[in-house]
Amino acid sequence: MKKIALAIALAFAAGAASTAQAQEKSIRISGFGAKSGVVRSFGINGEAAMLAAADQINKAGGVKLADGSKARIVVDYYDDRCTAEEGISVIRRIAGTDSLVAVGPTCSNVAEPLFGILQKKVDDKGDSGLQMPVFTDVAIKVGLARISEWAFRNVPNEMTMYSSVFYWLRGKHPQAKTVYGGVEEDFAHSRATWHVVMKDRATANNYTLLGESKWLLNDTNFATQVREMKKANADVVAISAHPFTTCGVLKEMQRQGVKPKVLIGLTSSSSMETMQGCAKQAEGMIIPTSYAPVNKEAKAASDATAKFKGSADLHSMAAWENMFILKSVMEDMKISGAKAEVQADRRKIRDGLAKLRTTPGLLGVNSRTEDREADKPYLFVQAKGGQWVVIHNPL
Amino acid sequence: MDFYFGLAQLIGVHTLLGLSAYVVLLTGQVSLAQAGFFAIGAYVAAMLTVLAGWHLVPALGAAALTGATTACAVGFPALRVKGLMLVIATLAFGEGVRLFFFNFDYQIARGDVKVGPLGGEGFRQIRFFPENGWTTLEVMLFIWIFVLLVMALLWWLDRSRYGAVLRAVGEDELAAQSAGINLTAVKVSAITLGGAIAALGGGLYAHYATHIEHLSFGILLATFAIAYPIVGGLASVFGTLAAVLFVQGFLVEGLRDLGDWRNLLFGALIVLAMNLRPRGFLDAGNLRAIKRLFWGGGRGAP
Amino acid sequence: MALLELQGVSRHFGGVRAIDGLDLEVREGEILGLIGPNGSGKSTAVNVITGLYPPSAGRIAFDGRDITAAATHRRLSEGIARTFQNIRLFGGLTVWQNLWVAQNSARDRAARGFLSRWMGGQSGAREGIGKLLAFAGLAGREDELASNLAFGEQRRLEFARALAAKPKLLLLDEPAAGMNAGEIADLDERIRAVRERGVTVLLIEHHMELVMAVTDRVAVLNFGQKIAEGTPAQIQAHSAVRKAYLGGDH
Amino acid sequence: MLDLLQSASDGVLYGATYALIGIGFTLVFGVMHKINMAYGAASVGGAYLGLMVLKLGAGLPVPLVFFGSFLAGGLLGWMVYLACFHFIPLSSPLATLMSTVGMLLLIDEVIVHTTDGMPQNYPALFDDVMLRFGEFTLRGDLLLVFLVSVACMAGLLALLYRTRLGLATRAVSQQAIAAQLCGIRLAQVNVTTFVITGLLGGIAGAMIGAAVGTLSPLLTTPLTVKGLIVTVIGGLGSVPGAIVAGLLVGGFENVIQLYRGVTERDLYVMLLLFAFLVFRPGGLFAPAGGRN
Repeated sequence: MKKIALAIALAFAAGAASTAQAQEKSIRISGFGAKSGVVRSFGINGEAAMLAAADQINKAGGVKLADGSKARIVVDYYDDRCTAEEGISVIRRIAGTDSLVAVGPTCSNVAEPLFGILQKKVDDKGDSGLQMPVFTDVAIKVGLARISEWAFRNVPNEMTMYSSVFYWLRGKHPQAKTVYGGVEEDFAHSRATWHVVMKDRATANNYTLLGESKWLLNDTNFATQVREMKKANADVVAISAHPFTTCGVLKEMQRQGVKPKVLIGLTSSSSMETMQGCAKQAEGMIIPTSYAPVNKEAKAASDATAKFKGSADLHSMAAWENMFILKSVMEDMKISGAKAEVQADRRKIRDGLAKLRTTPGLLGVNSRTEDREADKPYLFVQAKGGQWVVIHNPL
Repeated sequence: MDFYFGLAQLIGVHTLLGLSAYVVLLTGQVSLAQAGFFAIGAYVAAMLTVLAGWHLVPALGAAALTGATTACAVGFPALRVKGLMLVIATLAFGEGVRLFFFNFDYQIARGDVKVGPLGGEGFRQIRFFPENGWTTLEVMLFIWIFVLLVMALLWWLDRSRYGAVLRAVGEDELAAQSAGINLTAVKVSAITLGGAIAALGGGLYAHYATHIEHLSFGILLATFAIAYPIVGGLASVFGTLAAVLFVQGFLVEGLRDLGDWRNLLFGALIVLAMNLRPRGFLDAGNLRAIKRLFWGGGRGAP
Repeated sequence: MALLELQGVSRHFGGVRAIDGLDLEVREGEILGLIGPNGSGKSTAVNVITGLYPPSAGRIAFDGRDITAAATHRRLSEGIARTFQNIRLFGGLTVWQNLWVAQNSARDRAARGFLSRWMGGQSGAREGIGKLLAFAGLAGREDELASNLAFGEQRRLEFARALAAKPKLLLLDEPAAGMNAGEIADLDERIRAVRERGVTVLLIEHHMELVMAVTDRVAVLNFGQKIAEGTPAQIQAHSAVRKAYLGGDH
Repeated sequence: MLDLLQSASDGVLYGATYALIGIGFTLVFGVMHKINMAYGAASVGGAYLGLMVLKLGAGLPVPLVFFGSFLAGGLLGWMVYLACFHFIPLSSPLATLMSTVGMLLLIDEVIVHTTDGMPQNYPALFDDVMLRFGEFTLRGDLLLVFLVSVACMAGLLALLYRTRLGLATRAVSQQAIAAQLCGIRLAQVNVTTFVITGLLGGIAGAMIGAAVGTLSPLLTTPLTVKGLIVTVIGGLGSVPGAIVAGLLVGGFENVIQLYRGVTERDLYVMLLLFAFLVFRPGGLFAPAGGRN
């Protein structure tokens, strides 16, 4: 027991030391998300993008504070293992440091409870929820920021994106009239995206819905579902699932010879994971995304992130954008940057974020909504020869 | 400081979960159903505070009662089997509960939003604590009042004849039967008590997390429930507490700054702990040593 | 008067008839020896009497009541206690606790309320257990874990545990196995002392000297059936018994 | 009717993977009376290690990947034995239960770290073959999985009943102490059992990888659960029982899915298990001796 006690003490001491190594004027931004488990790549890429963005800001002189001096941005990143409990512990831990704002989490199932422990309405004295601005980069399930006035998100608006996808398809494939859905039923994000977003947007664009097949996050046998899909013989098949089951379903579709005219995928599947798992079967799949290296700025961000051993995708580039948005908010709101003023600075950042109606983004201007969500420019990518290729850019 | 209070809340909730498995383990039964009772408690307590507007305390009471009733009803058929069969049977029950909540919708309109559990989307906005202005410290104290009450209850039970009988059944069922002990009654009572404690923990968890969904109550949680008393040792309730501190305080939070190493060490250290201390951190031997340390050579209770 | 009565009791395991139509009577206050070669069905008889195996056929009565279908723990509170051939103590419990958990007699149940019997501390039981400890020669060892006792002490503790239930009938399943001469003499005394207190004893034993010395009557089993019954002297002279033990040549 | 038949046959073929995992659980249980919770994870780990063959030489034939998985599975089986069983006294069943759970988490996390959690494409044989009988189809790759499982079972039974090693294993599983007195070295039999189940697990992992087409750490938990269910339904310690139960569970869940949907599927599998526990607690094939 003694040894363990010592180890615990050492571990905590190490934690304290790393947070205490403050340089001459610096401000802290904390990232958090999954860096373990099957969605580990989210955290790795998100952290790399934040570090790369901070590096770029610092090289350009840092953040200007209220007194006119400049401060460097220090980034730290916490792993929440994609669990609610750890997410809550991590945000409390971050709130206990001098960190001014938290960027995360990666998982929607962490974001829900996390936003739940934040204060619901600002200045509500009766609400003892945590008062810490959170600026989410990845967790994408629709409508989450509504939970708390301290929660902000810079994630693509799936409503707009899929609306546009189906609208675009109308013109591109006028003969396609029917839609069939496949949904990973037990995962918060994919489930909501099909039932709330895709279905609704498809019918709004005059598509006939022929049915839906459901499967679970860690299912491996999709024969029955694909058979249903085959029977429906729809022109468009929309799959709202993460890469692992997306690949499983695509492989089964190949076996059974299901070849819809158009294949649509879930936003988060437009990553390298799908290509690692089933590049051949994914060929031709169309996914709307809020990032692709289509312009100079976007390419530069991608290169900078690669230097920190992360890859650029719609998630990590949202983290990148967040850093620059936060920099300008901090300068506009004239934060003091002093350790004693942390809570006041956090409030300023929150108010600054709430006021924003537009923010600069890698693909162009992001607009921001009343309920603290973003409406980001997007483009459509298609799987071609193991790469995601931009096939339509509505900008 | 709030961070440590929050961590203490979580440790408290997990201690209740571990203690619920501890009671059942004393009778020699490995139950993976504790996550199921935990989930039942979480949903019942949350529905009572959010949908019915109850105060948390009676809601927790109702949760514990529901947990106990379910456990008692499950105990009779499940305890017909033992060993590995029981492990699988209880695992199946726990998964059954999870899948029930996966399919469970019960929403009512509250203003322009709907509240209540919604199948796979989970149950959002269980905000009894913040809405009533409880600080993190107050919530922590509230949770720990329950933890200490349960620990005291179990500590006292351990000194009662009932506690000795539980352990006797765990040692040798045949001999216990022949010594006049009604095995069914003892095992069912233990799992009922365990069900109540787990459901109490679940009720607190729901309000700690503010959002619950079926995926939070899976096999991993059930495994953690039995891991605490096994890693900590069955000699005393403090073993479970020690193991929760080790797992949640050290492996999860303490090692956070090790980054990637933390996750690798998690499994490896559990393997190592079981190799070094197969009977858990606190066994009868070092418990005596600790007693001697505190109370001098005198033997404790007669 | 018969305290325990077996009428035509059989117990089959698959095709094996471990006991087959056994009639046996244990009279109140006596010490009855039950002997027989290995595999003759002695231990099965004990397990059927205590309810661990339900009989395949036949009827068991205890103290005038039919207990054929009663559960094991019920039979104990009715007054049938036992020891095991291979000692089965609660090794992780202390000596004291081993005796404490076994206090399940009907008298104990009647004397104390449910809560005080189960939830009460150790003080209520102190006096009775003190006597048992003294009887088993384990006074002063009460805080020792049962698994840490020496072999002879474990035998004595198990004996005391059976007595903790205040039985009317005590079944001793080969209590002398593995004991030396001195320990067997002690055991002899202890069995007699128990009978003095009014407990009837059914002694299953291989050790003939002990059986012949301590019992009032002896019953002999072979191939699951009773082949002889009588006083020790009668049994010693019985030809069928000699044949069963020594083979056909004598 | 065709739907039913099709669902059932799809499921039964896929159930071969459950059967393979079930055999591993049941064998370890038969010999040591212990559960090896890390078995499913080690099997998937073996399949991952088999992929190294592809990394080393791109043009190598697919069966070599399977063979690599097979060997790696044996190695992992040995490692699991050393880390989780060798140094823990036999009298602490709870400790080995927990140590194997720890091992499960460790293997999962090692996989996650080396692959960043990304699904990995796993090669299959005959994955483009579909046998067609009118509307009715059978997956060629699953047929292969099925045949391999049957071959594994046959090989295993031959090993158990035709070799000295098998004799020793069976002796230990029935009467460990008596077997020791006859000069059988318990530790050696135990470690051999783990290596053999590990090799089998490597095959299972490879077949699962081939059947799914993708490897992911997400595979381990459902495989472990299904494997345990199959073990119980088949009868603890019974190898043929595990096979039949694997196929049964595979077919059953697919048929339920057809009629009740995926969200209720697993609920019915649990009910099936309960039904077995209540009405036939010994399982399909209760092993001789009526062990519990």
